[in-house]
Amino acid sequence: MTVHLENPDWGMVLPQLIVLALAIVVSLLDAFLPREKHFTVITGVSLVGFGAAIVALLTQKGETGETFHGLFRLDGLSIFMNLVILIAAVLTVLISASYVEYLDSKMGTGEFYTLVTFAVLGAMLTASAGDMIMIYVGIELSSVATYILTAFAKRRGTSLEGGLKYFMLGLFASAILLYGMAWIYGSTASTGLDAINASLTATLSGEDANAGMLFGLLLVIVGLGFKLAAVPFHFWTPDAYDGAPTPVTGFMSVVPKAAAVAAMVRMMVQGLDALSDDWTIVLAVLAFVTMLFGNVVAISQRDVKRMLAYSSIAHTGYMLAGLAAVQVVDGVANERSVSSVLYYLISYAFMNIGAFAVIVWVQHRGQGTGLDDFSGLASRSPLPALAMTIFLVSLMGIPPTIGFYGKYYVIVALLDANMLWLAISIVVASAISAYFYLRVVAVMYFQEKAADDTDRTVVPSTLLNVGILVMVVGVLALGLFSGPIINLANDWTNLFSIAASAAGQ
Amino acid sequence: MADLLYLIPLLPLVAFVINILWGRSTIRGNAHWIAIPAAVGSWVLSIITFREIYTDHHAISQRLFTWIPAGDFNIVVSLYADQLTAVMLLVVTSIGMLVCIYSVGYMHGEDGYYRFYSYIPLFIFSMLMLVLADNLLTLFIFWEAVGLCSYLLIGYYFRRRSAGNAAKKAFIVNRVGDLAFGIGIMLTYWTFDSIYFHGEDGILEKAYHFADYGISEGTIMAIGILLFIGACGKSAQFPLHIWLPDAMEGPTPVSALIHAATMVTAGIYMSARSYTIFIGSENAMLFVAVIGSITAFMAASIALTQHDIKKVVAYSTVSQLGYMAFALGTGAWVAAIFHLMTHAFFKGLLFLGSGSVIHGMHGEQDMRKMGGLRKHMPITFWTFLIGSAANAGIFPLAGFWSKDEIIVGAWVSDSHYGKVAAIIGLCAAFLTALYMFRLVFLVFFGEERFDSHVHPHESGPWMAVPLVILAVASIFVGFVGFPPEDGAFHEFLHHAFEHVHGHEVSMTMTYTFGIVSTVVALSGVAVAYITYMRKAINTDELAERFSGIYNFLYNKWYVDEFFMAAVVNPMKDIANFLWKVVDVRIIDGTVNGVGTSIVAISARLRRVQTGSVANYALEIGVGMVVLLGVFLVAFGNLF
Amino acid sequence: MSWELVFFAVFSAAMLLCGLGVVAFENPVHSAVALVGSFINVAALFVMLGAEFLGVLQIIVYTGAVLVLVLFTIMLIDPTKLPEFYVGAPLQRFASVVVGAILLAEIGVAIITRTALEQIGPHTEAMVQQMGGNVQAIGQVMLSEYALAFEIASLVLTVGVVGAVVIGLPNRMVEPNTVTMSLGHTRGSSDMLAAGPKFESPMNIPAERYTAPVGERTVVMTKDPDAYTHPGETSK
Amino acid sequence: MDLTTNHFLFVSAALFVIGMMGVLTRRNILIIFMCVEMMVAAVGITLVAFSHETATINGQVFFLFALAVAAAESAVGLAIVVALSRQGRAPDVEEMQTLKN
Repeated sequence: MTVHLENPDWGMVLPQLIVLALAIVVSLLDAFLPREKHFTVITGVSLVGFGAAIVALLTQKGETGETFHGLFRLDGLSIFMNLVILIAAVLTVLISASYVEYLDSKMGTGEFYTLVTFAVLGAMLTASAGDMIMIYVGIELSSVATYILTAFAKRRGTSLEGGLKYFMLGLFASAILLYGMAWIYGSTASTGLDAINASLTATLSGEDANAGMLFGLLLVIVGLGFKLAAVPFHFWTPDAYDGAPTPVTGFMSVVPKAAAVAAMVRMMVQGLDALSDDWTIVLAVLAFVTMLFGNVVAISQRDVKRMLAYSSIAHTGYMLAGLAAVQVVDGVANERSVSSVLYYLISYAFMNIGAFAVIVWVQHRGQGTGLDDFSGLASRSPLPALAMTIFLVSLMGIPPTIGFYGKYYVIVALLDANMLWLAISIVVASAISAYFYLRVVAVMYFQEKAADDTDRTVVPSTLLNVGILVMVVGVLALGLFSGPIINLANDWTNLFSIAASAAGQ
Repeated sequence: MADLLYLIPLLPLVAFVINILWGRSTIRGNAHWIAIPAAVGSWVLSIITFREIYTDHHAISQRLFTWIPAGDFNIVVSLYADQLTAVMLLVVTSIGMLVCIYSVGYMHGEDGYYRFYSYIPLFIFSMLMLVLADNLLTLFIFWEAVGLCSYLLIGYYFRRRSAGNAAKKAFIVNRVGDLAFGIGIMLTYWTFDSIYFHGEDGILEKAYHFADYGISEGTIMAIGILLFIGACGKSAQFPLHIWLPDAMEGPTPVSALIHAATMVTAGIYMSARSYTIFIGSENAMLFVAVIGSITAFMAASIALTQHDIKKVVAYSTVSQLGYMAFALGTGAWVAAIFHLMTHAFFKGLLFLGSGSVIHGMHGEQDMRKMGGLRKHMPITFWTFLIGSAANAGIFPLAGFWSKDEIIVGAWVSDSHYGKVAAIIGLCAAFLTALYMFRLVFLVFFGEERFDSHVHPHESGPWMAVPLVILAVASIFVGFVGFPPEDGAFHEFLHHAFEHVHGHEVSMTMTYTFGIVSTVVALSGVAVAYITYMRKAINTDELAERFSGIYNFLYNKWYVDEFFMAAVVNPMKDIANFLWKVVDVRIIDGTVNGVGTSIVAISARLRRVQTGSVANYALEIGVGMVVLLGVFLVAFGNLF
Repeated sequence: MSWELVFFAVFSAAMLLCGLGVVAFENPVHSAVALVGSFINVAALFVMLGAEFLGVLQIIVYTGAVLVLVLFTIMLIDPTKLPEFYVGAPLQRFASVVVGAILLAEIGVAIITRTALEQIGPHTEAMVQQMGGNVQAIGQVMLSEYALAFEIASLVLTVGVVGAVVIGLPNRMVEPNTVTMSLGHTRGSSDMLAAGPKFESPMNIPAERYTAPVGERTVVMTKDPDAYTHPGETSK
Repeated sequence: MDLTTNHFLFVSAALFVIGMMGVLTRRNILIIFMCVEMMVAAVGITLVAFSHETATINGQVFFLFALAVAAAESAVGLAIVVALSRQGRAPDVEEMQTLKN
């Protein structure tokens, strides 16, 4: 018996290697650099590192392949997902630098960026996974780092509380996910996604799935649904989002969610597409419940941060709806479904991190996150108010912002899949969401703030301002130029070609 | 140059963004230093584009990006510049640039100076995009955008109630036209399966060979009429012209740019752009011609009786737009565009000139309180005189060439209506000369009728220079159309109308009509001279004797009143009914009910989030168990 | 009835009983000891299934390392502050039992109706013996096929260590002359709570704010007493 | 009666449910950690049983990774408990109810 040690194709993992190197460099800098240089150097290094990873990623565009014995895959899906994750990472660095340095009990910059980088790395690896074990380990890497980030402002009781809730329920959900994966393994005798698919296709050959497979499938949906914050597995979301330092909230609303979406696509579309008749319905039902619940409960929130937490639950619903539109027939999936989810993710990254960035901006002025803290913002500082308006309008899904295009593509995908009812419920849910998004806008523009509670510029926020500007431009421009992005997203279908070519050999 | 086409609209857009963002806080009084370079840059680029199209004889198109790439309906945003567009580009950027410069003097010290210099570049951008659009949808979007700019600028003095009302009126009347236009676009897409103008499968080709595609002539007619109703709204054709005179509430430079030279010609441009649709249906052509000639005559007759200097010029604009429309309707496509171009210059000049008068008179607009201004503002007087003569069609100024060509074109056209239209055109030409010179004589000659404390003064160089430039242009721009029917302009533009088969016009006919229209125009001037300089005819007495006609004209043919009685009041009654009964009782009740119940549900549902981790875990567990139970039973082969 | 079945019955009964003990014992130390018992039996089951390496690992990692850590932590905590036994609401307990029973039934259904895959893999017992035993077999697969996952698992451990340091250590980042700033994170968002904090802050500091130059790294404090949950660091 | 994989699966399910009930009912954060570890161990039995049944080693490797991840998570969890005790708060989930609704 010989051991098969192949030399992996390091070029494929270059972006991930860069991010890993960044994590190591940042933690070393944290240890050896004088404290007063942390802010500039570590922030700069992080930006450069993530930028380099994006560049490395873009050179891979259009390539496919797998390495590390099929554990790591390079295909359209992984490239797009990694791009979204890295963009979200850059935006997070932009909005969190001054917050971490000066606000909220003064957190350690180096540790913060180390954890952010590890969370990003975990999400990226999940997106590139070709094996259930990789998905599990990657998603846990991203989750563990995010648990800690949530509790990062540990001297504030609410931060620790949010982190603890997220952590404990996360452990619970991980166990469920693991149980589901165990059952899938038991039904197919394999952990590799392509092998699972091949085995399932061979076993089923037109028959209905047996209870064992369904059991594993449903438990995996529960476990990943938790990471995605799908109703009824969303309970950690409002509390953790509320308690976490605001830049972390922006971060965790995108990166771990992107990781979970990637895992969902990998597991469902790539691994279990033989069962797609079953899971499309499960996901459609979850999507329906999620979008309505999130939007309805968001109405009664008085705290903007918490309101956005519920709104992010609702957005999970839209993404799940896009995923539910996959109908894999004879190995050909509805191309637009996953593309629409991918596009939605990138739009969501810009508009949601943007909205949190404005909250961070308000906090930089010594204000809180309640609705009252936003009253009269437009007269005091019109530009942040305008930016917030743009982000909220985009979250609402009104043209010409990027959010509109996101919903538009999801709805088109649903119509292609003959799921009119879900498309209609997206429209209805968006209409409900206007209620609470517009309330923030109304408060900013039409309410006056009590005179004694004036703003104070207490800390410099140049990088934050740059970040908000970038996101405003992104929200306004990426929608109009959605063509190239959707083309890039359409590449996801080449994830099937790897298995096909492997089978052909 | 083909690669730089996008820069033409981009420059004003950038200027708009800069001014709207930082205008109030930092730029303030220097806003024009952002807008003017942008306008000049666009102008220079337009000239380069024009040159390239002129030398190469082919259109330039630049594909920007795919806007919505969803399935079969995918919209590519691309810019397209052919000969017609090139002419429009030149007109828009030239007038836009001059108005930007002029407004530095005119708008000096106004509140919201930056606002003015944000909206004007925004308008220029939208207008440029409108003429560069290669499909109906993009055109429609920017059609609405220019409407929006117009709305914003009419309501510029938003503290004045009448300005707000005028803005609303313009918006609503335009809506009526846009409704028809929108239906027309949908019908176009439905019929031709395309919204692009050009190319093998474009609207123009398909409409020209409509019979080959199994499209009935009735459909073509319907599309043509719908599109032209849209054009009526924007280009102020009877009976949708009523908003344009009211739009004079806006600042005068705005009137010059938007409500005389560019935006109002968008309807003419759009009709010319989709000319094969009109060629396909004689009835649609007849419709256009009738509407156009009615407008030309009616507006000219109304202009005779108005006292407000801007109203006279505004009705003159409506009248000239009517000329363009009946030129379109009688198949004189090139002549229509030719008149569009010359009109832009001399009407821009007239508006800016009257703006200069108003500025010099400290805001007075009533001609009865002017007089003898010739001595006080010589530059304004001379330039205004040139503009008036051009408008009246006096040889050899710009207006003469284009107007003469329209009348000849109408006379020789195939349609029977053409000869009628030509005669109406001649009558309107007489009236034009009459009211234009009435204006000149009342304002610049005779005794000084203004109050003693008003001291008219000549405007500064910011305003005077554009006037002089436009005056020079008004003198010479007509010569690009010389010799008539065969000038450089026609040579250039007929490429854009390749499916048009021109009529041979004999030299004799050209000379005949040239002489006739000169005589008509001069007689109009003469009558004006006799009446208003010599006072040989007492106008008040005349008005009293023919009080019926006078009142009819003075009240603008009662079009507004007609709309009031026939449309607005019944609509109000219906709306009241709908509001009080249907809306408040039924719809509001339902909507509010749904709204309150959602809020109530929300308040209940939020209590699920108890804050206790144990509860959360239990809820997740219940969710899991239910999910498992339902789907294992539903999909598993258990039973 | 084979001896195997007897062993299985004994081990699994012990395991489940100990597991129930973990849930039921009032004293956390007792629970921890019961967990040790449960895990030892889990390890025995692993050995029965031919996974000797995992059996050993289960004992070393869990009973050896993690549980000792847990016990340390339990000892660290002031025993007077140990929480009550069960969550307050009886409904919660009742519902939990019902949910557990239904879940067990569902898993049972899944187990009974599943289709078993018989011995399709390469690692039959004979094959494993030929490779030199279970440890060799796992080692080969883990370090060749799953090398990347192995590396990532090490990263997860690294993050765990970093996290433990970040959260567990006292606030080393705070200079003694710094004023803590909190940004008005509300405690929940219900209207009732917006009026004030739910539980008293250890130091009863009124809502107040100072500004100070940033260069000297003394920052601002604001309205939320929630920030002062850690006495001793908040005074100037 | 022979010993089959299903026996192990049943036992594993029972342990999983017991662990879950602990998570749902106990207040002490440390006990909840222990219960989660018990759930993971239950999944381990399932994995190893399937590994045995199908004669593939992947299940055992999978559990190895799950073990490593669980160890890392327990470190974080214990650190959170320590941080709580530093603030003078008990490791009690019922006290963590300031964030709600």
